[in-house]
Amino acid sequence: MPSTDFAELLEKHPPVEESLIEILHDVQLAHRYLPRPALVAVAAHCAVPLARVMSVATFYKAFSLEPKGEKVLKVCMGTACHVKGASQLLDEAERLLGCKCGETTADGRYTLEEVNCVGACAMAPLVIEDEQYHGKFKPVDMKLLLKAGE
Amino acid sequence: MVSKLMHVTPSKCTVCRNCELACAFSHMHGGKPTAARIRAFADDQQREGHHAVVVCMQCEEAGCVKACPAHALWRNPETGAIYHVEARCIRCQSCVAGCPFGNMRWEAAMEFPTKCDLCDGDPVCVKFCPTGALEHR
Amino acid sequence: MKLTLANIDGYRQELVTQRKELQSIMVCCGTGCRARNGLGVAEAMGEALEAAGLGDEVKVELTSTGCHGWCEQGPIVTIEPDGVFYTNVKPEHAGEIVAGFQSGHPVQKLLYRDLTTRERKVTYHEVPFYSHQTRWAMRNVGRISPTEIDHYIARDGYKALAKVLAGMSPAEVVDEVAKAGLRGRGGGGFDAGRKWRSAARASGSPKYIICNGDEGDPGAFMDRSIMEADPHGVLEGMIIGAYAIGATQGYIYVRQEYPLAVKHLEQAMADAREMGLLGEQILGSDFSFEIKIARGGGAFVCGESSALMRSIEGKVGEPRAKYVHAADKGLFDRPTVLNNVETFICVPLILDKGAEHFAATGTAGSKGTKAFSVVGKVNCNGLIEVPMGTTLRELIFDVAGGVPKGRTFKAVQTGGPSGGCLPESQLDLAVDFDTLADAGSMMGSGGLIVMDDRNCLVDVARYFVKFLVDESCGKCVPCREGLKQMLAILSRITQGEGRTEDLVAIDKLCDVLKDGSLCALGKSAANPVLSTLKYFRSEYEEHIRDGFCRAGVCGKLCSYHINEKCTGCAVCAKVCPVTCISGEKKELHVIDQGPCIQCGSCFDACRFDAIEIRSAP
Amino acid sequence: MSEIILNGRKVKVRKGEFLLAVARREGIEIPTLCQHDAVEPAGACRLCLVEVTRPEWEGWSKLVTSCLFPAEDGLIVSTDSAPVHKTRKGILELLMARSPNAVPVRELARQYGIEQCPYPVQHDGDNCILCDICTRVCQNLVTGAISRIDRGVGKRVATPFAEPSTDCVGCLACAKSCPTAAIPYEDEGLRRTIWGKTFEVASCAGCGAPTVTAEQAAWIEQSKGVSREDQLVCDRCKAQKTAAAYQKLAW
Repeated sequence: MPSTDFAELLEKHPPVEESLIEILHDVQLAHRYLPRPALVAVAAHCAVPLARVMSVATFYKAFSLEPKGEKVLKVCMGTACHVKGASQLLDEAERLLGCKCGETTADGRYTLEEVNCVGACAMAPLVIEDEQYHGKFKPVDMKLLLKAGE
Repeated sequence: MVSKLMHVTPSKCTVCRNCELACAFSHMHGGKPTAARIRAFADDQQREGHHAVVVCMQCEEAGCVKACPAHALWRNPETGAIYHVEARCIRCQSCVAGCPFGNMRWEAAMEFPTKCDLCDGDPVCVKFCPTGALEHR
Repeated sequence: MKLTLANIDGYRQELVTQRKELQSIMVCCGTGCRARNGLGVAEAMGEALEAAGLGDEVKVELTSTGCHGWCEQGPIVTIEPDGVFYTNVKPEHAGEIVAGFQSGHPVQKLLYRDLTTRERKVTYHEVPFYSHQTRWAMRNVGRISPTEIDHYIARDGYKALAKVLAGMSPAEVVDEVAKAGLRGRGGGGFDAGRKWRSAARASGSPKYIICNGDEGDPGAFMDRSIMEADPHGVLEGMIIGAYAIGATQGYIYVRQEYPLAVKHLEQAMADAREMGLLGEQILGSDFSFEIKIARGGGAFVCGESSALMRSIEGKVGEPRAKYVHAADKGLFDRPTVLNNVETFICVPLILDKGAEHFAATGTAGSKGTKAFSVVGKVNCNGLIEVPMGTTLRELIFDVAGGVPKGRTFKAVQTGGPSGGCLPESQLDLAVDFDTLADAGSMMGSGGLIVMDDRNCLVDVARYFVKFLVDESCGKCVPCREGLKQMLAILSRITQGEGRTEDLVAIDKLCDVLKDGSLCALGKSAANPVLSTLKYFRSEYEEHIRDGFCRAGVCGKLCSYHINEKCTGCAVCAKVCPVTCISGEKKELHVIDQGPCIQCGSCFDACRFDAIEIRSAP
Repeated sequence: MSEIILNGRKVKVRKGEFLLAVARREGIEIPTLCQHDAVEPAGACRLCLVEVTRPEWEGWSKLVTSCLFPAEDGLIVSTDSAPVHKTRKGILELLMARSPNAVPVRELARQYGIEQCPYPVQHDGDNCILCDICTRVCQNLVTGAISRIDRGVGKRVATPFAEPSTDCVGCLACAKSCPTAAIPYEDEGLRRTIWGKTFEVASCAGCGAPTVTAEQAAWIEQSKGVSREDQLVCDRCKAQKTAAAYQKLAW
């Protein structure tokens, strides 16, 4: 990916360390992960060493250094979801997708993640496919959801 | 700077190396003259009065201080000596590289730089110099 | 148009007069209702209104609101000013709603049905979930469109700001907040007035004011609801705070998991700027103040104020020791005040109605109201705002309708990962900053997660420790290494490999965490474990001694069986994700233990008590 | 000048001075693993905990990290009370489980009477205790080639992508300030390898002895304004040159 792709994203932010996280958010939104040239470009733009960008990019869960699958399936692990059986949902998703939480399926279709509460606790337990929230989810619904995605 | 400085008079030096020994003993280097923070150099042709003693001049704008990234070199305003603070040192050797006169020494065995600290204002080397080639005034 | 101290009251009067004649059909488009097609409902309502061709004589406005905080009933449609309250609305209901609106006969089937009397309730004033509440922080939540600044202004918005700028000195504002007894609603409960006073007195400039909208506690979502539904309220509180302490720059730190909150806040800021309520010379006065939004990065520890400030600075969110207060050295080492969303939104109320009014509600040490997110095993999952000092029992049983499906209450977890689990015997405790702490828990930011007999408390303790292991920043030894060891021990117990001496080891680890950790995350990490050990010790012992999880949660310590009560309805077989339940229709069904994954779906689905939890074979 | 009571003794302090510095000046030993005078204190290892009490708040006492706690008039400080000892011991047990081979950890564990670690010990665990000295040194004082990656239990120190870093100048400051010798490096003659990157050490123009890496010399020149040529000669040869200059001056 040519670094010029990031020029537009970078321009919107003043070249100071304070912008670092905001820029990474923008890159993550645009590319769904943080490509390596972007990290290098951000370091140069904010005038901080690459190592510092790396520690920020790996500290915050919002950022990913690996490309994600076509769809991201998140199982909410908030407390309300947990007491209503979220871990069973995660087990079921792992079983059906054949990959562990945090991984991407071999065919690259799904990345399975857990999220620590999205604040929709009144609809617990919750599964989020890309931006779509599915509330009051049951283990048996997982099969249908994944089938609908095919 | 009102503090006293080291003065070397080469014509008086006999390369007896008492200064090196005194320094090495007083700075706990087990008396190894090679570890001394002061060095006497004999003239190539062994001509009397042509020898030289090299010791830190506690420069106003010191290369060692400039090069040190950790601010581990600090000048005592009373004695005018630049001290090396062990606890602040990160052992990167920048000071050794930074001193253009060779007065910042690297103690390889201890992985540590050493330098003349004017013995807190009363240099031992001066006291042991039999000819007055070294003066602190 | 630019508002000034001279014209704002007139402008508001005009709005109020205009809106008086107006009927508003309000569709909730908060995060929860969107998940259930709230946007589709809003669109269908628009079409239905157009199709109905209401004449000029009826003035109607269709608008969307932010989150009401009762998402499980969503999408919610309300009709103001009467307060007609429709729940579970689908796009196809739009025509009926408009017809009902025209005829004055509400659509019965969409009205909320009371849990006990089974009666339909027409307006939300009659619904117990709302009628028991005192909504101060959530005064505008669900009542206005968050993207219409005029809606906010018409409901006395920016009135307090005008009052402050027209006739109060910064010190007077601080005094008023102090007199109200406002304490930080984010969990710490620190006196806001005191914080403001120290920052006002601190030397150093510029000064900063930060709104903490990180809301990391899993199970709590009042701040999301407020930011989404009443963003101007948050802004107004911050602007007043900035004036009081002399700040020129503010930040709102919002979780990136809350994109709608960011959107609404951004819109609100742009509108406020446009009207002279934010930016240079606010309301024509000498006071100038700007706000920026900083998105969080998905790190629970950034809810901790010093970590949050590092995050705004573009750094890794590692906390610092707080021996020097943020009021003296906070963001960029400058004097800083940090309060959370719910605290800031109380500020305009205090300045508008007066400190005495605010302080008259609540308890001796905790003034005003508090929003709680009552979720889990209760009938009404949602946000409930009540006066401080309301008991847990009132909250869970009177307002939230108690535990569903006839199951029994087991515990309530309060205060998020820093809080604890309290049993039935503690339900008469009044909820405020101090009482719960004495019982081994804390009020925290107001999450109340209710659990019934199908929840395993050892598993819950393990859940919180696992959560904290994931979220620990890893800077200090007790938290990073201690939680790792704690998780190993608890996992062992839930897998049937627990040893009696494990409980002693847990106690010891809890001490190291409490006394040795750097920040509140580690210091309070022991609470969920200690409180479950204190109140539910027998459950730990049962796991260790008998290898049995009676709640049927720890998969290796339980098995599911069908007894003779089975009617052969086959509901269990339908919900089984691994299809391991078989049996002829109307005959006794059987669970094949081999493929069974102990998910418990069958147990929860069975209406005949025919499924039993026994120890693992 | 203010006064505190340190282990029962009245001690004069400057307001705001950190308790650890005061104690050390008074000859009182407080264990630390993450403290280095060259960098700001971090409060990460938690071993320097001491107990502070304020007489005016009766019965109030608290464990605080002495490396970060500013001295205040009237403060009563105890550097080795029972709670202090107990918590330090608890922390050391955790460190023993993580890095049983780290010499200072073992030494302190012995001092605090730990005979057997109560947790499963990672015998092959690395010596890094995440004290953060190396990254603070590199980030704040040198070029920022290394940083802490990830968070929580997965936290570790590395160069970007765990590859040889373009920022690293091979000064070895990280490895040499590490209290547990957890950063491996090779430094033999004119070759030096650290963080997967091999450097050539410039040889002295006079005698061929190793001096500093060309990368470090360039960095010192650029950031500190010290000429590169002076750096690439060993101290002995530089001294000899100085001697020659003296001799020339004298005649």
